[in-house]
Amino acid sequence: MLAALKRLWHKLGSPRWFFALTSFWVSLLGWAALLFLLVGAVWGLAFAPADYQQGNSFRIMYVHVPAAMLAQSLYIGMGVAGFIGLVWRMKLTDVFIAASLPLGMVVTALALFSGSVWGRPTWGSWWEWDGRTVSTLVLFFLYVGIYALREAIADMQLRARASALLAMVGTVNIPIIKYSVEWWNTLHQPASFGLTQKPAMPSEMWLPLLVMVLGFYALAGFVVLTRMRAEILHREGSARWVGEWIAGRRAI
Amino acid sequence: MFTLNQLCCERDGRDLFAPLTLGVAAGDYVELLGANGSGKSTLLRTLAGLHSQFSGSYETVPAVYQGHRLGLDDLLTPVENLLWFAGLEGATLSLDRILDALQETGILTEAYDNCAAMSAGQQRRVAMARWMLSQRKLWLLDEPLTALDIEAQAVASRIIKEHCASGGAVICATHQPLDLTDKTTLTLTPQLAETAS
Amino acid sequence: MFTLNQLCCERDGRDLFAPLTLGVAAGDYVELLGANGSGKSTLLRTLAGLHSQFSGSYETVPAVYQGHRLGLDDLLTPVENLLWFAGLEGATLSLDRILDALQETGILTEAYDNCAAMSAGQQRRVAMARWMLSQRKLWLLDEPLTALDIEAQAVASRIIKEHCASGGAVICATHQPLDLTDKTTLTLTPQLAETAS
Amino acid sequence: MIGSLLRREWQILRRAKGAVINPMAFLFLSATLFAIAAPALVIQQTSQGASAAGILWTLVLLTQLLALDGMYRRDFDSGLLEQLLVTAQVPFVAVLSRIFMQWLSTGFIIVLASPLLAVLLGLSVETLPATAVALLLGTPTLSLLGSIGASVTVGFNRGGVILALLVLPLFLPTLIFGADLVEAAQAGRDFMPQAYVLGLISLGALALAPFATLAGLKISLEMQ
Amino acid sequence: MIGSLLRREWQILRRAKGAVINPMAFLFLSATLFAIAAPALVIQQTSQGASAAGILWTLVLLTQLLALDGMYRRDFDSGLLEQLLVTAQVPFVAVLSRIFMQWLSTGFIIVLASPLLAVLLGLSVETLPATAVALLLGTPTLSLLGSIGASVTVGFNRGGVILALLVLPLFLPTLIFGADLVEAAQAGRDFMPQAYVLGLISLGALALAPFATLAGLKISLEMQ
Ligand code: HEM
Ligand SMILES: Nc1ncnc2c1ncn2[C@@H]1O[C@H](COP(=O)(O)OP(=O)(O)OP(=O)(O)O)[C@@H](O)[C@H]1O
Ligand SMILES: Nc1ncnc2c1ncn2[C@@H]1O[C@H](COP(=O)(O)OP(=O)(O)OP(=O)(O)O)[C@@H](O)[C@H]1O
Ligand SMILES: [Mg+2]
Ligand SMILES: [Mg+2]
Repeated sequence: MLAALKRLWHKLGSPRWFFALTSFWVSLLGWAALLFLLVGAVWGLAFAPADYQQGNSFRIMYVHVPAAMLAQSLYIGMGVAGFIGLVWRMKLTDVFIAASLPLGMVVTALALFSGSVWGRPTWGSWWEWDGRTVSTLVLFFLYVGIYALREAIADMQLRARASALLAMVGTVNIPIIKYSVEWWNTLHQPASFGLTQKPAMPSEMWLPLLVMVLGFYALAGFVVLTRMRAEILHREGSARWVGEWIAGRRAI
Repeated sequence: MFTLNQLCCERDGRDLFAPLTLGVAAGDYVELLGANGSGKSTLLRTLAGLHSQFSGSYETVPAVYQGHRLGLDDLLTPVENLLWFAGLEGATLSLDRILDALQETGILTEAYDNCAAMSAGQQRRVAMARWMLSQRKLWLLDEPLTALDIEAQAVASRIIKEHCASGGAVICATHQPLDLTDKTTLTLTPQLAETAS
Repeated sequence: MFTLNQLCCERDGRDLFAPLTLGVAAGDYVELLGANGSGKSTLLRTLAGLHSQFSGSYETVPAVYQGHRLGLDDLLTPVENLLWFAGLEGATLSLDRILDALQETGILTEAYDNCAAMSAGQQRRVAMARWMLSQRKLWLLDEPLTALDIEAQAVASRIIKEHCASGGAVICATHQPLDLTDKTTLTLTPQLAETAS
Repeated sequence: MIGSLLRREWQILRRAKGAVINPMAFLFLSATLFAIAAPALVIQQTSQGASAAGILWTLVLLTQLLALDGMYRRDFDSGLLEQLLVTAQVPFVAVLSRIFMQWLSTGFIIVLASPLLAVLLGLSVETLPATAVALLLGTPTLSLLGSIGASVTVGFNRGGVILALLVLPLFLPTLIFGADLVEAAQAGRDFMPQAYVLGLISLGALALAPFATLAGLKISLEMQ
Repeated sequence: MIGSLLRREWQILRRAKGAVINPMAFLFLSATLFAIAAPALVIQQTSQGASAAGILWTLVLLTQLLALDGMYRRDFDSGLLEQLLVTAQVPFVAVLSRIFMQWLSTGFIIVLASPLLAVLLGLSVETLPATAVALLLGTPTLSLLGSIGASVTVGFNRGGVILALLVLPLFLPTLIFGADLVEAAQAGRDFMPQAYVLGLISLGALALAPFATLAGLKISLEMQ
């Protein structure tokens, strides 16, 4: 039993095994993303009823909320990967971090951007200092910090260790940061925008949102897996199985 | 004192030298030779625990490590530096022993000067005193003769000889053979062919 | 090439060595000897214009100076470093000449690697290429054999010999005599008595 | 061993005299800059006690940041850091004593200087004890978490700014609760909850930082 | 010669990619900290346009300061600086090109980022051009005068804080006129006088800084 677990663990550390396993998942996630995003977009943009207060501008929600959720999930994913990488010295975790870091940055930027575009009609300004906005902004800085760190280290193995360490430390801090920022917000500002309390949305509004969220996550899975696979091919370029795989692709 | 088992250090994923297998016992002096860039410094750093990219394995005991950079604090005097090192090792040293060591390496007159105000060779002499004062048996020395004048080079050889005679072991990377009769040489050679499978 | 006239370098107001008087002409190779801390590095820095505490006087021409620290940029490749140096001197170099020089010092294969990823000796070899590519006649070298392997030490001697033969002059502080037959040695000795007046 | 480690730090502090005076001087200088650049803030606003606390804490953060950059650099460049890792019986303790001394030469000094600074920024005299408490509980976190960032960036060319990027987000909770504590005191409210939180964060940082710092230093040393 | 000097600086900038992103990131980060620590300032006060300009300029100063610390350090430690002084036909030009590149990688980037930053701090959209002009005319002074301080302190252990002490007072006039320019623009007043003064100060700094920097570097190099 223990031995079997150990073998599985070992397998997980093998890029080759991972590569073979994911070839199915990549296409599944790709198609799922396409489906969900299409359905969600059409439903949300064309069929969901307009908000009685905000009119049509609320439809930014279908991008904003999934982006904001994904931004946090990806960072936590990186932190977990960092922890595993540091403790068990698994190569794949750094591949994961390398693959999800740019996506995380882009998605966080998207959340910030869509939020401030939304803020223009609803708040009357591009930017307000509020708990959610600040913690997203700080999340963006955490991403940028790790990015800058990775850029600064040439050696692959050391880059992996350093970014794993900081992703981990950052993740430990995320709940603290989130909590404190929200606390600060309630103290300093009346919750004027109702970001925290769930609006009693009709289901025609939130169902498409759910589909969009699923679509964003599927897309993220697709992008991350694809990037990971490319990175594995790159890093394992001299290994025999890579050559065989490429030859196999050529043959088709 | 230490054993290497098919040890091969790596930099950026590149194997530096043909795998080494070696056992070093108390009393041995090993001279580590090899062309520039053959991996001598990297091997010593690996044994010191400062480099973790390698294949194969090794076993070793806590060691004194002397790299290209000396590790003296500019703002402290030699005596203070040596006291600090002793503290780090968990030992306590009497001032007398420290001054004796500084005398032996010929730097006693500067014992209470700041290390910043010393020439390259004078700082090296302080570092030599550090090896002598350590309780550790294994010394890992990377080009210890650098910047030493003729007289101090002889002192270095003598110190190393005495250390080996008293049951220590020394591995010393150098391009300038030391004046010792009883030595093992270990030459690093590039890995002949990449193990392309 | 340069003349020293009762030159005596000082550190913290202390005279380092007995005053020197010397004239060096084109073609001369001067080996600068002396115990650790006798003031060799300080003398070379003075001639390079980097140290201004001295008594007496000297005259010199613009020189190549090679100190204990190499002055290569970690983030650049050898080729880029050498191009930069040439630019600094106001010269333009063809890539061919640079690659020739790197070949001669045995570091051609690393010509396009970052200098950060080089061993101590490999960096020294790049520095040697720099002397060769300079248009300046006078070379001030401080322990140029440091970290060089046997083969590279021979290269250094040869380069210096050729430079002297082609009308240059070299003054070289070292504890390891270079393999040159035609040399003047200049030994720094401590000032015997403080000129207490 | 701890004794000898602390003794060295102490000798260095004494010899590099600036180490103690400089952070303080920087703090006052930047407070002055602020007062000059945005006089309305310091003079009008803070007389209502609303934001002097925030300004104070921001300046403290920046002071720490500036001091952090040099935390391991000198030892790294001289090769002393590698000696520390190779030689120390318990590197953990060596790192901890370095962090402690860093705090002593910045955070603690800031605590001592805080009354003057607080008055300069327009906080009322009654809040001075609360300000000192807030700083005493909050600054250790800055040294501890800062040490992690400093250890990872010590080998870089332009460490300073990357260090800031890595570390300032981590300082955020301390900033918020610290500023809030002072403000609560200024407003006459109870500030014990904030004090507890600041203390807890410091304890958490204490548990995390030495190990993370060690890992960071090892990474930096392998870059050579 | 200038070509080869600038090329190296450019290569380094490109290779140390953080160099460009980092100052900007730091700027935004510290603005965030500010807004968090003293929300009243940024949210209420600056909607009246009184002090956002002051905050903006203070942050620019601090960013410059952080970047200055590394300006010569790397070259000093590697021995490249002594080569520069010994080898350069015209050391003056070499120093000037280094200062120019330092400005390009901080001041100029700040100018580019300023609209976003100004909006974040609550300056009105109409003042954005004035803000950019103020920064364009003011930041060269910061690089030039900062270079003097950096050259003198490069040999010190804990350069950062001493550097701040030396340099911040020199930044004062730029700070005052820069903040005033933006404020004038915000209030709809004429801001050309301030612009002229900022430009003049920069010119004065340009005349002074390269020589002073050279002298400072010589002093630092003699310390070895
Ligand atoms: C730049 C400004 C903004 C940022 C950074 C931001 C950030 C966030 C974040 C982090 C979330 C949480 C996602 C999750 O559940 O994990 C969120 C949710 C949400 N945001 Fe924003 N937001 C911004 C502006 C806005 C604006 C202007 C509106 C509309 C008035 C808005 C409406 C919402 C809604 C309705 C949710 C979902 C609430 C929930 O389910 O809890 N946001 N936003
Ligand atoms: N940075 C410094 N500050 C003050 N004094 C110094 C400094 N560097 C060296 N000295 C003193 O100047 C004297 C000469 O030093 P120098 O470096 O010139 O000697 P050297 O002949 O090059 O020695 P070595 O063979 O060890 O390189 C030494 O006695 C030393 O004490
Ligand atoms: N910091 C580094 N990063 C990446 N690669 C490096 C680094 N330092 C050295 N190398 C590479 O590792 C190899 C071995 O270097 P090492 O310093 O161990 O050689 P060495 O035998 O000590 O040489 P030397 O006699 O010149 O001191 C070199 O070929 C070099 O290219
Ligand atoms: Mg070596
Ligand atoms: Mg010398």
